[in-house]
Amino acid sequence: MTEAAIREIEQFLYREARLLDERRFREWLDLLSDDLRYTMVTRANRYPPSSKAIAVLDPARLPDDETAEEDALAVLDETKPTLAGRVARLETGMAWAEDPPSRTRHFIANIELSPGSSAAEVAVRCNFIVYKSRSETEQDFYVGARRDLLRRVDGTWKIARRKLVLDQNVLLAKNISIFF
Amino acid sequence: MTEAAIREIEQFLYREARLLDERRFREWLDLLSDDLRYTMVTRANRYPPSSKAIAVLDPARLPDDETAEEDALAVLDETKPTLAGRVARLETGMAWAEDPPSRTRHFIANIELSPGSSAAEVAVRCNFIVYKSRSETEQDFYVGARRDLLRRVDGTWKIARRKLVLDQNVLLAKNISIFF
Amino acid sequence: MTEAAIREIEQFLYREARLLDERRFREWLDLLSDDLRYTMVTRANRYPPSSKAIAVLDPARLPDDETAEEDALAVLDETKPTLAGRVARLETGMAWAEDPPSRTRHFIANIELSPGSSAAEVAVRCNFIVYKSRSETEQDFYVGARRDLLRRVDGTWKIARRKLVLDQNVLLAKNISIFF
Amino acid sequence: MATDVSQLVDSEHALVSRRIFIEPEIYQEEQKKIFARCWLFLCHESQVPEPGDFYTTYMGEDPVLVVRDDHGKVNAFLNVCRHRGNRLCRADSGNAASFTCAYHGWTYRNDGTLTGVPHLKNFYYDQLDRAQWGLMPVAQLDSHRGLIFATFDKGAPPLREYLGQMAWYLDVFFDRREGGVEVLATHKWVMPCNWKFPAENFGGDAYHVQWTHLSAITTAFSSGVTANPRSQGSMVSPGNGHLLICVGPDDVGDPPVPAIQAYEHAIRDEVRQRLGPRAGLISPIVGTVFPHFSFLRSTSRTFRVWQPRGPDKTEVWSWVFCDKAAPAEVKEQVRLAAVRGFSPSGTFEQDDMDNWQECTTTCRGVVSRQMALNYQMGMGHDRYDAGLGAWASEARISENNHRHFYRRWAELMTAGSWAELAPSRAQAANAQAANAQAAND
Amino acid sequence: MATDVSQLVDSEHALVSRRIFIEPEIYQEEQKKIFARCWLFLCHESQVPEPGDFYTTYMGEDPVLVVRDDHGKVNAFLNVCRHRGNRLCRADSGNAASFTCAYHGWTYRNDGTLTGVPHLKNFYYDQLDRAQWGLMPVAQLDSHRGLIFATFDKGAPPLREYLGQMAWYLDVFFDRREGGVEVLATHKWVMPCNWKFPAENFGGDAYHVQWTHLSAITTAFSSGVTANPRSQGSMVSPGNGHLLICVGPDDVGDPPVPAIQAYEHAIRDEVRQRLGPRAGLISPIVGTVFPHFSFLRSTSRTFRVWQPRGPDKTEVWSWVFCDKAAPAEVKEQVRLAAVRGFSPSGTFEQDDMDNWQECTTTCRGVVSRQMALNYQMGMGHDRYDAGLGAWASEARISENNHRHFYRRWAELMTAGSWAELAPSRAQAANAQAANAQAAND
Amino acid sequence: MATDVSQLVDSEHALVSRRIFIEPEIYQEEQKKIFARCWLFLCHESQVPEPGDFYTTYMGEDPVLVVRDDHGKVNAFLNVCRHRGNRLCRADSGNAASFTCAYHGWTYRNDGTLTGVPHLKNFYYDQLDRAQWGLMPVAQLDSHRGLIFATFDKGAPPLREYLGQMAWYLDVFFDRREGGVEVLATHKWVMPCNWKFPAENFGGDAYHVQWTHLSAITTAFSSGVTANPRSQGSMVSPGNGHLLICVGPDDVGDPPVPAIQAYEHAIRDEVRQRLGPRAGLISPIVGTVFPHFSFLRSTSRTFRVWQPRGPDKTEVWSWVFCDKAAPAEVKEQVRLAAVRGFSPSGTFEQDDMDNWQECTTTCRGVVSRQMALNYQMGMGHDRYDAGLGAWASEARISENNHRHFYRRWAELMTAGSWAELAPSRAQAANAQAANAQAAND
Ligand code: FES
Ligand code: FES
Ligand code: FES
Ligand SMILES: [Fe+3]
Ligand SMILES: [Fe+3]
Ligand SMILES: [Fe+3]
Repeated sequence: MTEAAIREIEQFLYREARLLDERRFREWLDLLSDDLRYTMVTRANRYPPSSKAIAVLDPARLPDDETAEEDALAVLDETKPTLAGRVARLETGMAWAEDPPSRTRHFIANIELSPGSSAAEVAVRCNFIVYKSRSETEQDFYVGARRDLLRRVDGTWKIARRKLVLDQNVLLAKNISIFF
Repeated sequence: MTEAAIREIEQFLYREARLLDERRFREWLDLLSDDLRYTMVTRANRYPPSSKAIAVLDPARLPDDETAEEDALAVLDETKPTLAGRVARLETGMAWAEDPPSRTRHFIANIELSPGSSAAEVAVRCNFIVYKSRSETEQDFYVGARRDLLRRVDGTWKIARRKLVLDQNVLLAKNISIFF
Repeated sequence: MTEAAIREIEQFLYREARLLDERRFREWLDLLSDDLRYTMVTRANRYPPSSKAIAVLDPARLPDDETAEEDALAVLDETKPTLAGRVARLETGMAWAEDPPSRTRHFIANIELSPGSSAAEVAVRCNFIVYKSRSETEQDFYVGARRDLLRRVDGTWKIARRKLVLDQNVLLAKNISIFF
Repeated sequence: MATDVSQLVDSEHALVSRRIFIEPEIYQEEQKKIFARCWLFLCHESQVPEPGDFYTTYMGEDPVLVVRDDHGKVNAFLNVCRHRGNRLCRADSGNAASFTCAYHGWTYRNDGTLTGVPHLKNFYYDQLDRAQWGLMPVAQLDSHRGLIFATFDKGAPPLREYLGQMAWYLDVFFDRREGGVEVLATHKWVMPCNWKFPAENFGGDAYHVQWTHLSAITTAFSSGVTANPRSQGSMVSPGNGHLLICVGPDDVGDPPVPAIQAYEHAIRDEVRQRLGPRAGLISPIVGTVFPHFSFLRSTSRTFRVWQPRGPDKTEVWSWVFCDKAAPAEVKEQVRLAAVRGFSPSGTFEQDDMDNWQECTTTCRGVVSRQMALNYQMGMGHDRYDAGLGAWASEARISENNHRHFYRRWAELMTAGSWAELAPSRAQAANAQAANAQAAND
Repeated sequence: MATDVSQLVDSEHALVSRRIFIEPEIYQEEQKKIFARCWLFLCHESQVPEPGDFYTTYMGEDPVLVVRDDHGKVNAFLNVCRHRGNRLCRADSGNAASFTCAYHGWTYRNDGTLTGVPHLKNFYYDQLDRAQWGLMPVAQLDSHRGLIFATFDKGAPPLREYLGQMAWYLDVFFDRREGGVEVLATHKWVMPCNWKFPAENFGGDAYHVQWTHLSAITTAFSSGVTANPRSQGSMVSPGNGHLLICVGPDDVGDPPVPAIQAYEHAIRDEVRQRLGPRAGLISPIVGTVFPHFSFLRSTSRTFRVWQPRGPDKTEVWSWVFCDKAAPAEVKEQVRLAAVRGFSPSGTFEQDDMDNWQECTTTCRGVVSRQMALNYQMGMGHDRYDAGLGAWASEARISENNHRHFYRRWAELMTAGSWAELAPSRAQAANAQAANAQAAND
Repeated sequence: MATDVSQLVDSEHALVSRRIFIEPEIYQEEQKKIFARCWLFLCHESQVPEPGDFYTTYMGEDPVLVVRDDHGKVNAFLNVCRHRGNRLCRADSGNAASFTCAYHGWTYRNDGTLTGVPHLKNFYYDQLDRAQWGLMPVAQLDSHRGLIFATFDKGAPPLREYLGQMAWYLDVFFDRREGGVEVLATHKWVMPCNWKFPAENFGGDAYHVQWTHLSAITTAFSSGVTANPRSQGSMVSPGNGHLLICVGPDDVGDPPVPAIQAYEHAIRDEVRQRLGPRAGLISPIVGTVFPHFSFLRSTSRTFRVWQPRGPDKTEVWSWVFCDKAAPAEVKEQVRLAAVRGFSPSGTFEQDDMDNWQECTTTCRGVVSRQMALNYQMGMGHDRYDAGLGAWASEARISENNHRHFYRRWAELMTAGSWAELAPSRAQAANAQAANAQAAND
């Protein structure tokens, strides 16, 4: 990919992150393509095939790899309509986990681009740290990797697929009341 | 803004951050414009107008927005002379909170540029994580957003305004003995 | 350094980081030059010469600076062969501290370039955060600065020197079972 | 423990001391008197279907390894090497013929037998009796409708007796179709609250739905059946501290997803048939098996354990389930409804967690801690219902289940053993008979 | 508690055991005997000026809601829902006619009355007496010069009696001009230290200024009045554990900011006039109302509460204040002086925190913990001064205030109730009279 | 403490209760009965070679300042200001004539004397006796072969008596060549485990090497001598809880680095000569001086203290050492072998830490905690060996050292003082004599 492409995508992602931190959720929804799938998975503790900690009884029972079981570990599995529903819920004034609202800060790092399946698409990898502060002294760090598929629609970028991998087994935060 | 402008500013900010991490405070002071205002605010917990957690009695008593009360939440409100005073204090050998010195590491992320009010100025947004390690086992993460106004003076950039928002209500670190 | 150079190096470093996070250690080893020296040091608590906390008895006993004692504080001091040995150990299926494997995420930030000692070399500074999650609820943040010397060999970059400074005195993680 | 627990639950006035939600000494006592004694849920059989399949979990704070042996028998052991106490198995799940401890290499077969001790002959002089040093099994293990439970207490009554009338209610969730259910997904996370708040909530708190979850209901994440003023139902306590929230047999509490609702409609008669006449009286939608196994059928379909981790910390281990016989598309929709409704990101669950956290943290104040909590809703308005095999509230919303829960909690905390509890169970049976009599009159 | 607290403070030799700064049992006992008993500062009236205005804070570790009702009366309640103990109000401050609990929707009016209980009729059968279940008010609430205090103990003496001679000293800070003061800014942060270290420091530690703060003084962040060898003054204890650091009436302790010093010069006569003749004898600049409300006039103008959060953790809740009648420019300079001097970034405060932290953490060692702390400076060189209405040190720097603080602490920790304390207060009064007599001779 | 410690170690059956690895009360008692009583390692003389050189460390959780005074004498003091308990010196090491406390500026000379008290005359009225308020020294300090030890207990036996027969074994590590050793590097890190697991491991756990470290051995990070079936050796306990893992005199346990092995070969005869005939009998390679000073010669060369930080937390303070007389290249290779083998990144050490952590955390469960640990390997197969001056196992691998360790631990935990321990030490001596007699027969 060209320099300019990386820079353009980078600025798009920074602005997107800022919309979330500024709680401009309706503007954020506008960046999502109508066919979006948006997932976040946690990660399993499994012995790799090489491990000598166990003697496997039935090799057929070994999962191919961690990602084979993604659905079973998804903590977010959303579409644009369900995300819009979450935004609407936040607007009711009764979404208690966000009232008063939490404070988030999104860090988008290690951005790498690769071509998408069509000229209008680009695949983007990045790592993320999302800091959340709430109430008087609560804080959480959500850390992981993200793979986006961006699509150029009418001269602007839309997010067509977002897959987040959260690098935890037991989620250490009490909830996921924010967007990534 | 052009690619080149972002890259130039980015490198300026990285170098600035490094001067702080290397405790080259006098060189850092040289990057500040004489009319600098430098602030850091913490954040309040307030019910938004939409909240159903309370029934407001007197709507006139609602703050316009969080930033309306910034002065009341500032934990740093400095000028170039007061920052120079802080540096001088560190040099006395009697600034106990920094003796032995703490170890800092500044992360400058999500840099976005927008034009300033004149051609010589540029407004820069970024997010920051500042890690502080001290003594044997103390550590703190200071996380938030920053808005800078940079001004080109005699061919070099100077920081004319810096406003830091620290994403905490009760500051979880025991002090702010470092620069941002 | 030119824009393009920074971008090229940046993408090289992001890809390198990703190889580590994806546990593609053999591919990672391929990025190392045969004469690599790879070190990580922790940091001492020392009174600076200006400190009034003590009256020095024998000025000759003062260390020149913290880096003068680097070897004495190194927690990693590796060559390409020893790193390859570490990778081989991980492959035995009996490296218990990594079985099941930990989850890492490398953040490479504040990248600055300067010329190396030859045209084929470039010196690169960056800051790093490496997040490690393991087992059910363990997590650690490794934070510090890194100085790399990259060398262009047969059209690709190789890492010829890597020096990591970890910003802690007592290492707060129980071990260093990962790569940086 | 110096604390006199009997004073902390005032059943007569339905007041409960807040000390039981925060004091470390009471928490430690709970570990011994509740968690080391009761039948605790381990996992579902569909999670260990084949020989060698294992699953690691906890009973209280004790790590436990559930594993199906070569002969197909499911066993559960302390997941602790008998030599120096190392954690034996560090994976969430998998398949193994044997497990080797990472410290000195003792090896245990998947039936718990200690099969390998390096240098047994030359350094142990063959004087270590391996038969004595196999993995420590739980005292009793049994399953009901695929739900595997175990207890550390040999003196505990058998599982069927422990469940009592609760068995039928579990069938409604886990055995309403041939083949029972299977697990579709797993969610684990940490909540900064005492474990009893979620346990009581799932067991009987229909009351909070209309306010805590109003935002999710109005934005169509749920049909909000218990918040619907036209719905029927009752808070039902089948005994031994087990609890259920029930709606009327014709109330619809399924997730508001067309595919799921169509499926439910299609299987309705089959299910009624299988569950028998009681299904025409009542429809349980949420519940808790004492002490900390809860399950949910409306809005989302999950069952979960509230793993205690200290007085103010709980890990939720939650699993999404579905009828095994359901079509794939329904299973996928059930999984999605759970992710979106009851999971760390659940539009329902996240607000619950915030409340339970604040119910717990405010107990830190020494004055607040003296303030008893109010569990008085519907006092005097519940009765034993023979048709339901349970005490039931007159109204569709009540706190009578909470009262049963804390009465049971207090009984266990003050009893020295299951044998000592027996009389009180007998009394309960008598009361039950008397009530049943009255109900029949 | 098994610990015999009376042995921990040796008043005769001015030695204090380090155990009281680190042991969890003693901390818990403090919560009951000190914080659940004494008058504690809540907030300033300028923070809740209008009907409906509320402010949330803590008394010890108990969350408290201060709110001005529709009729203008300020009340304070446990910020805890009476139903299941949820934290009622989660905002720092605001304005409300009523508060609704997020869990089940119980609603309380801003005077604490429980006004709304969903389904009171159909599910509570109108058997819940709402009058019994309003928010739990503090036992007593009163204010002095805009400073709102409350106590959880009905048996505590009235606020004026509790403050006693301290009242005039508070006036010097908070009522020296018509209109009193107003709050300009708020700073909250966490310190890893025991709360008593900052409380004793603000109450009587003029001694540390010349060394801890020398860096800030030499770089012009303060006039460093107490470090100035030409200054006058005395450590003053007006009784009941309250403490003040005072300089001479003509010493200047104001921040080294021209606008502030000009202002001080301009109002000097007016203030002297208002404060009366004692202002000609002494000028208090820092102090502590027992146990944990401190205030400061020199260098910066802040008052703060050292919120206890465990034996080795304290939250500072600090507010910047200024005469209401001061011009805007002076207010802004006062705010800036506080941010720069006494705040988490304060050039003074940051060095204090480092010391208090290390005073606390070194108590962890079992041997270090046996080492008594030395509070002997100026022993035998203080006397009751009738003009000051207080015990006062001869020298301008002394540790007599510390001794008064820990004597009071020990009295409260050993007394079963305020009634038991009464005799010792009577004795104090007698001693005071005797001393006064002696002073007049 | 209510806990009856004597029941926790069953020496007859070689079973140890897991409670001693997790319960806070037992940990606190250990601080008093073990750490405030035993001789504890401070640092090596090469770390404070010149007048004024200081080094800060801990004895248990007590911060300690080791400093060589102007006259060259090494002293050790609580690193705590006598005034208000502030931590005096905050650097890891350095050189100082005097130390000034950051709080009020009290100044102590490097021999502990309180030399400066600001305003001693005008504010203390010269009534503070500075001689009484110098830094608090340890009760006894002594060194052996450059290893500086101290104890807080005046009643403790002298260091040489405390070490007893262990002295020679220390010589093998620290005095095998003229000039002794010097420190090359320092590593400090936190382990989430109880301190006794590493202490027992270094003292006698040759058994784990063949499995825990097999990955490092097969990838050539070590010669893995104890895992080599052809090696000789014995687990050796010279008394008082001190422990050693020994190989045969001709086994090679050096790091697999040519420069080091060549060096070892070159000095072999010189070393044998210096160490005397016992070096022809046995070759100690790892060991622990009771309670928590361990050292290692094979694979890597480090000595370390397992600083206790709570029942489930330990800080490792580890130092790399080498013969002072070794060539620079050998020193560098020794440093590298330690970084790569035994350090936070050590290819050996990291797997140990994982095991010790899991041995500790599984103790949290109340049922697991009741399960006694097994220390039975080689019971009845060890004897007192006069040539070695120690109890020794017949086989080259055994758990007899562990048994000595916990027996000693239990003796100290139950004895009221060193005087009370004396008889048991006498008995030990008698037993030793008797055994020696038997060995000679
Ligand atoms: S601890 Fe498991 S084999 Fe030793
Ligand atoms: S807890 Fe407040 S309404 Fe139930
Ligand atoms: S605490 Fe050290 S001088 Fe006061
Ligand atoms: Fe709920
Ligand atoms: Fe101060
Ligand atoms: Fe080992």
